[in-house]
Amino acid sequence: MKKLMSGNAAAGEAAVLAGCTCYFGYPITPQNELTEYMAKRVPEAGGIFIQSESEIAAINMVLGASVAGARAMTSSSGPGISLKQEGISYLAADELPAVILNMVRGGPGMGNISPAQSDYLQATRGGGHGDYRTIVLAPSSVQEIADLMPLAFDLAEKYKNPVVVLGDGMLGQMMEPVEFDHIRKPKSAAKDYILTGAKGRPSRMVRSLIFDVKEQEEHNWKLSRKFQRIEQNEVRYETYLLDDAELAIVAYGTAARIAKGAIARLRQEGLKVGLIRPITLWPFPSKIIQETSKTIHDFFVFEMSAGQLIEDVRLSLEGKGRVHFYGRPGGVIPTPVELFRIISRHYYQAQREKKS
Amino acid sequence: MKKLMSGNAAAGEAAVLAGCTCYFGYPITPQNELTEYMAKRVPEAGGIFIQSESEIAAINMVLGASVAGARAMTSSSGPGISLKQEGISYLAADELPAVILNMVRGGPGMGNISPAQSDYLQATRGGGHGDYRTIVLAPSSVQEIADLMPLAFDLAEKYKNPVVVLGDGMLGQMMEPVEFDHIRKPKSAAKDYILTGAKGRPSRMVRSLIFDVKEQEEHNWKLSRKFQRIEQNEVRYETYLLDDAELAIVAYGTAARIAKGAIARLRQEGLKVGLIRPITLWPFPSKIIQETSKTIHDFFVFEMSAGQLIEDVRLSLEGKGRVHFYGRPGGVIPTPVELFRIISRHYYQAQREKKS
Amino acid sequence: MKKVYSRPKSLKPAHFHYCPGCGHAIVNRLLAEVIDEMNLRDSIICVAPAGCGMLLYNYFDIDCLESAHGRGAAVATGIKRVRPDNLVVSYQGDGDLAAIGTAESFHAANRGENITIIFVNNGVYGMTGGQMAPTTILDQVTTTTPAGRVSGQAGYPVRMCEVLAVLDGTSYLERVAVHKPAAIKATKKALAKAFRHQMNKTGFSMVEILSPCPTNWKMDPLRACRWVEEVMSKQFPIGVVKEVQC
Amino acid sequence: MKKVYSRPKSLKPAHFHYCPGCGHAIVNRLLAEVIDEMNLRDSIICVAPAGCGMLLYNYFDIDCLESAHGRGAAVATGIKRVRPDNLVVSYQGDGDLAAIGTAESFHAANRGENITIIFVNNGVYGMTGGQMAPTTILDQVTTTTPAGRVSGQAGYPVRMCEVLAVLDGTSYLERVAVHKPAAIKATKKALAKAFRHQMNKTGFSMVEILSPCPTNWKMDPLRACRWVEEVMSKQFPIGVVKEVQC
Amino acid sequence: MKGYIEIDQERCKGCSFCIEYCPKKAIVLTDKLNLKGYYVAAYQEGNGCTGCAVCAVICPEVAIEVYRGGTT
Amino acid sequence: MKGYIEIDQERCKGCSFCIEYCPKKAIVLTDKLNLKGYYVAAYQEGNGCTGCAVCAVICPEVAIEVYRGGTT
Amino acid sequence: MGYTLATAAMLEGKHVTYFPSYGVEVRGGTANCTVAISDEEIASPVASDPEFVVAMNQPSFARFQSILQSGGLIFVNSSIVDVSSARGDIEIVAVPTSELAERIGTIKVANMIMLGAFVRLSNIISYDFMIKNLTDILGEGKAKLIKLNKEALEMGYNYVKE
Amino acid sequence: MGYTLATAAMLEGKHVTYFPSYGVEVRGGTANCTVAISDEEIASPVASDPEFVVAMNQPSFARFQSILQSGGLIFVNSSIVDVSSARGDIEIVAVPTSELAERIGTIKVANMIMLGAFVRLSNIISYDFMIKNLTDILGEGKAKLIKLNKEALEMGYNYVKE
Ligand SMILES: Cc1ncc(C[n+]2csc(CCOP(=O)(O)OP(=O)(O)O)c2C)c(N)n1
Ligand SMILES: Cc1ncc(C[n+]2csc(CCOP(=O)(O)OP(=O)(O)O)c2C)c(N)n1
Ligand code: SF4
Ligand code: SF4
Ligand code: SF4
Ligand code: SF4
Ligand code: SF4
Ligand code: SF4
Ligand SMILES: [Mg+2]
Ligand SMILES: [Mg+2]
Repeated sequence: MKKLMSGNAAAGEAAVLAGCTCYFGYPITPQNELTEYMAKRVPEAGGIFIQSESEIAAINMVLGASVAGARAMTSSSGPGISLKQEGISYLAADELPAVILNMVRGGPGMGNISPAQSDYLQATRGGGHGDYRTIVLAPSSVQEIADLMPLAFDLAEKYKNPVVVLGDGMLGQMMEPVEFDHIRKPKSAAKDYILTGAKGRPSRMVRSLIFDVKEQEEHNWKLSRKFQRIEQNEVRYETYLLDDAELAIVAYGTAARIAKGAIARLRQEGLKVGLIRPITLWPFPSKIIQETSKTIHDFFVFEMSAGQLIEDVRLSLEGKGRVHFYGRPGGVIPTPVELFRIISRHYYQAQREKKS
Repeated sequence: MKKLMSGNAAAGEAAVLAGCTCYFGYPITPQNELTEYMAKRVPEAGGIFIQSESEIAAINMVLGASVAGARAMTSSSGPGISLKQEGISYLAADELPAVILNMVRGGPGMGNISPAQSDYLQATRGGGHGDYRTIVLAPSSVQEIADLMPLAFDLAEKYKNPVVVLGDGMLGQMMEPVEFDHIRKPKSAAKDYILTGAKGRPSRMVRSLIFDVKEQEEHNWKLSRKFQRIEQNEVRYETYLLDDAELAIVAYGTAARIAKGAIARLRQEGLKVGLIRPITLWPFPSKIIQETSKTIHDFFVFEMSAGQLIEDVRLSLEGKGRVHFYGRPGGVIPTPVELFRIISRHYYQAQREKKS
Repeated sequence: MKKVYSRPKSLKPAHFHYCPGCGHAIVNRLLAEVIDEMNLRDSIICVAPAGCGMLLYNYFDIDCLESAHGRGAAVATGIKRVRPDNLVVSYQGDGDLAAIGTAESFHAANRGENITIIFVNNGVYGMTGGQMAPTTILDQVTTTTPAGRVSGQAGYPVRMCEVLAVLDGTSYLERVAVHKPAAIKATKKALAKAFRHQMNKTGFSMVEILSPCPTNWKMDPLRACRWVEEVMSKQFPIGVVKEVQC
Repeated sequence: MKKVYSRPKSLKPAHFHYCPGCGHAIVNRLLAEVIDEMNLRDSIICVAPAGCGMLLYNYFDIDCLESAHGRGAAVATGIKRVRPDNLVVSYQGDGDLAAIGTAESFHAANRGENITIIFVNNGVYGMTGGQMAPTTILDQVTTTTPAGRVSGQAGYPVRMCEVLAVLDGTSYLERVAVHKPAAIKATKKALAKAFRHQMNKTGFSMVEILSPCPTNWKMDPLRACRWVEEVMSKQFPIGVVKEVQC
Repeated sequence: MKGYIEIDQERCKGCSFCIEYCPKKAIVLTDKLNLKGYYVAAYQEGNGCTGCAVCAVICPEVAIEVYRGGTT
Repeated sequence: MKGYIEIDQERCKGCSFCIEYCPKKAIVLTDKLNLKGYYVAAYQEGNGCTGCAVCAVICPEVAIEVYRGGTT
Repeated sequence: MGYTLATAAMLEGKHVTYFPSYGVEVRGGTANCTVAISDEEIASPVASDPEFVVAMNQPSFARFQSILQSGGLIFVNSSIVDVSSARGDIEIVAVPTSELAERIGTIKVANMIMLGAFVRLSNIISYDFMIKNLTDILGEGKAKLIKLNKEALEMGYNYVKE
Repeated sequence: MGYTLATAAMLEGKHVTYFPSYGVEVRGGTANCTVAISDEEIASPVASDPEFVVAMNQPSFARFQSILQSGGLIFVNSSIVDVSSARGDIEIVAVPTSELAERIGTIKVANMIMLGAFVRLSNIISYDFMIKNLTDILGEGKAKLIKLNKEALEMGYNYVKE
């Protein structure tokens, strides 16, 4: 049965239903509703909620809970996520599962509390130190938040790697009808890497200090083989009205839903525009973009930042096809109408150039 | 007159000679010699040295000193740099000059203390939140460290932006002959943005909270116009034996010097191999790589990581030319001989393919 | 007739954004009065926090820096070391100073930095909507302690003055309040005294101010003031906690 | 003849990496003896720091996690909340616990987490080559205080037990040392007592251990022990600082 | 009259601190909404305001200015 | 003899704590270097070791094992 | 009121988004929210030019009449809102909700009264459906107040009959 | 000793790098360093297969004889190092530096003695140049010890004469 819920609350509810028993977080707008939801919901469900003294403490509590075998998560926004980078690097190095939710706001610095997509590079390139990647999931509706949270925990445990869910202030605070009936608790598979006290088995150590450079290098290659597996198996995306399209918008999250609004109008006017919506920002859906470039020449990157997603689109295209860009950083929520105007301009121009 | 000095000490001496009056840092190998050098040297020179309680405190002390008008710096490695990301984002947002030195070590996580280049993406993509960039300088010898530190401070003040100097454990700890005679104190230009007490002038505020999204967006575009100016004016690189080359190595820092060693051997055997060495990692020298791709088809990316620099090379080439890769993460210091072997293999293969 | 009370000169005309009955507003005004009376407008550099106090740079005609959340003591350290002759003041809330900023506050105090912290203790995270703060009282209901703060889960209210008093670098620590006229007058005196300590380089000074947050306490302004009197000041005793020779 | 002292079973055969006369080595051995005698091998989960103590997971046949520098108390909190029946111990140095880890240590203590911290206070950053620690004594020369620690610049040595004693969440805080046989025996007792406190869920327990670092003190091992006796224990008085009913 | 006050009603947020603490009950809360949407306080002539300034001391919004005394 | 000890000289790092504290002076520092490069301590027969184990209590390297007593 | 409207629309099977006023980090000021109701997917929950505006107090009226699309409807609580300053190209629906509410006996239902009026004139959602499913719409919490709320809805609905 | 050698080479105008042993974060173990001296730029300061090794104690001998290139020279402090386990394809220069040093009266100069021997047999740098510029090489600090050090250098130099 559907409920009208904010993205923040839905994320929390979905996490709990997916077996998340530990939430550690520190308040920051625009994700406070999640922390507050968990303060009530997690203890009800018999789990652990701690409002930590800082974001750094939170990510390290997550690490502790994870190494103890629990499904644990934290959430924050902009500045708070920057503070977690060391901890995320440790989680990746220790090969521990964890889910980190970032309801992105305008930045850099203090910025503001309005929705933005300017933490894309941080999330996809590993804002922390060393060779590692985090899986990055980008929902574009409250329902999709509820759908991706369980997936986030599953992937985190499957690959023993931190997973970032990248939302924004709008997705976090807006309410939409959402239902959770499909979410199942995970069948508890015994984890052979966690610390439980060494009773009846050899003792274990979880660490990322590897003085021997050869060993460390082997560890790095082991990780990067894992990342390659993830790139092969876990790419997710949505395509929308691509078949007959002459221009493909590439956008994720909130920007993608605005793009759909624009496409509706564009189609009314007979402009053949489609959409590629990455759902995993890392691994990035390069293949579909390459595929598409065989039939479509113009790619229109639309994001709520000064230009970050565009790097991955250019890396995917490698010169095949023309990349257009429209960005609105700083917490501005662009309207479908404005996007419609911009795109039609680019569209006709592209047509003219084809002619000549 | 030349002195035999470690890269860490040389960085400190050059900074002091370039007018750096404030050093705030927290110990971490492999950059401790710098902190220790500054503990003695800065007070001697009448400046301020504080061993802060943490890397976070250090970067924020730097921000305070910078807003008060001083040339200030901090240094760290891997995990410590991750912890500074929030502060660096604030420096960029507040448009304050600062120099951050990262003597990179093996990672992720605790990793080890051996030289690595695995913080490239963090440094060049802004590991912090929001739309910003930091200028990134990559020396490849102790002398070049001494040459780039003054430049780092000049660029930081010229563009009112944090500058990262990206070294590694080897550059930090090895000793080489170095001289400082060319370094001049900056002619103190009055700064109209610093806080000195509002005596005899309107009061000033330095802040990055901008609730009005339109204003925040304008601030973001202002910053990105600045970043474009930097991309136009501040690209620095070295080319080595490119003219007749049939294969171009792309490598920076320590990897670049090892590459030169390999090239010497390769040239002896008559293999026409040259080098493009980015000195600014951001702004990245894309132009010269594009130029080169007109005459050279094979680019060999060599870095002491699992593959980070390669992204910028691919972005520069946009499909023109073939990208080869050899990476050694984890603190391994590859030898010229080993690189020589790998490259000759790729070289001959490329030749054969051309034939056929 | 003579004007016996008029708006402090160091305040800009801007209207405060604070909620009705907010202690921050009173503290802002007192700070402005002290700046006027001690002629500090030209020498003071103020560090604003992340918190409801953050917009003070919109209200004060003085040099202001906005700090990252919790780092006020660290940036103030950087400023003061570079400009020892300026009066450097860091204005911070309880979450800012005693949660995320614990280490920075603690070590600036331990170094005996010649800075003054104005510590507005309202027992909650005001700006973010009323979550628990380190200073939240046991059983107090907040948005993150819906059943009241339970020590076993969420710990105990922290008395920062008493903690920092253990450190040799602190020179003046007093706890005051702004819930009634008498307390307000005492608060103003404490601010002036703290500034004198800084001018005499006696070390780290802090004035902790118990301050109503009617909005997040879900009380009308007058009830909030009564709560400060009857409940909060029991947990956080008013008075000088530490003072060295000035 | 009967063997009256043999190597603790909970120690692996590996040789210690510690320098000659290092207090860490003695603390490691005492911890192993207590683990054996209290039969904790199956239930203990130990958190190793960044610091010279970090490699203890190479020496102990128990479950160990390596923490990021300073975050021991936070990760231990995460572990203990998930596994309340395990004995969770965080082993930390003075830089780790009292500098970068200040906030995590402070708030774990204030929450009254049922964890035990073994706090090895050797007055310097050992692992990174002897820089100043928060616990470095005034005038003590380190690589970052070449002229000795000067309070005006670098602050004062921090007495962590006394600071944490102010917090209501702490249940047992004792300062001991490992520079002579008698002190070593007392240290062993203190560790056992702290573990009993944790088992009885009385709250946060910490044993601060004054520990020689001959290498960075630039002293031979015996002189280092004398320095603990004559200088260090004056600044950091030995004894129980706080204990609640167990 | 000994004194009087002026209230900047656009600054007033109706917290009624001044009303509570005025020894002369010379301030009242009105049902007038200002632009911010608050019911504002108003000075009450003739209750014998002494110009003691207690109201100004407690007013969070610095909305009150106080006048006192005879011919100075 | 009341007791005796065995020193694992490859563990010993020559800190000489045991030598300092042995009430019977039954341990001496030798000029023998072990593989780690330390001059190691050695047990001295016939100084009347009592098996008091003080040496073991202070040995940082857990290099000493102690034996004591008659026929138990 | 916005939440109730959105819930009603949801239960009626429409696409709906509810967007609260931003500014948890800004104190003071008045609250507001945006409700989007449609038969297709909703691209953006923020409205640059809404068809309808409901203003329960003066500041909201001042702020939001300006973004209303011309020809749009603005519902105002005429008990406390002075509409003299209104734009010419918009239609004003004045409902003295405060007074009406006092008649029922509690100011709390002012919103429901306005909602009743809104539902009638906007006809985005069905009034009958709303009345029928009021319990689900308001949720267990308010169950006991059903009668009261129904009364309020009707009052508003009827007030704008003619 | 490595530092002195590197300084000498630098003053002689050669390219030189000095790389200290890693492991500030690992306690115990013995110190070591790598010196590269060349007429061209030096690519890497680490030596995978050095031409010369100097081992002042047993552990260093054990560890570094293995990486010495075959035909290479290994200088050992024969006073304390047992070379019985040496590889067959390398040449051993045994200098009883400890004993020699004691003759001069201080163990401190053992390194200088070894350096004298090294300079002679390696002939990478000029002995005469070194003697001439000893003050600059050692730096003000050690100025007063010049005589002593010179003596030590000579002793080592002559010890390996034949
Ligand atoms: C790193 C970081 N984390 C969190 C926040 C969000 N935030 C802003 S203010 C604040 C706390 C405000 O509480 P307090 O310090 O008590 O000040 P008050 O508003 O109560 O006066 C928080 C958590 C932030 N801006 N930056
Ligand atoms: C974030 C971070 N900063 C710095 C370091 C480097 N580091 C490792 S251990 C250590 C301090 C060691 O001192 P202490 O905690 O006193 O332990 P000790 O070695 O003295 O026992 C430091 C600064 C690190 N590993 N991570
Ligand atoms: S929320 Fe509380 S602290 Fe913040 S302005 Fe309102 S009353 Fe003041
Ligand atoms: S450096 Fe000090 S603390 Fe570290 S192992 Fe050596 S003696 Fe022990
Ligand atoms: S000045 Fe005194 S008497 Fe007059 S209104 Fe204010 S409080 Fe009342
Ligand atoms: S105290 Fe100030 S704000 Fe409060 S009611 Fe009186 S005048 Fe208005
Ligand atoms: S057991 Fe006692 S007597 Fe025997 S060697 Fe050890 S310390 Fe000396
Ligand atoms: S105490 Fe242990 S390590 Fe030290 S000398 Fe004696 S045996 Fe050797
Ligand atoms: Mg507060
Ligand atoms: Mg220490």
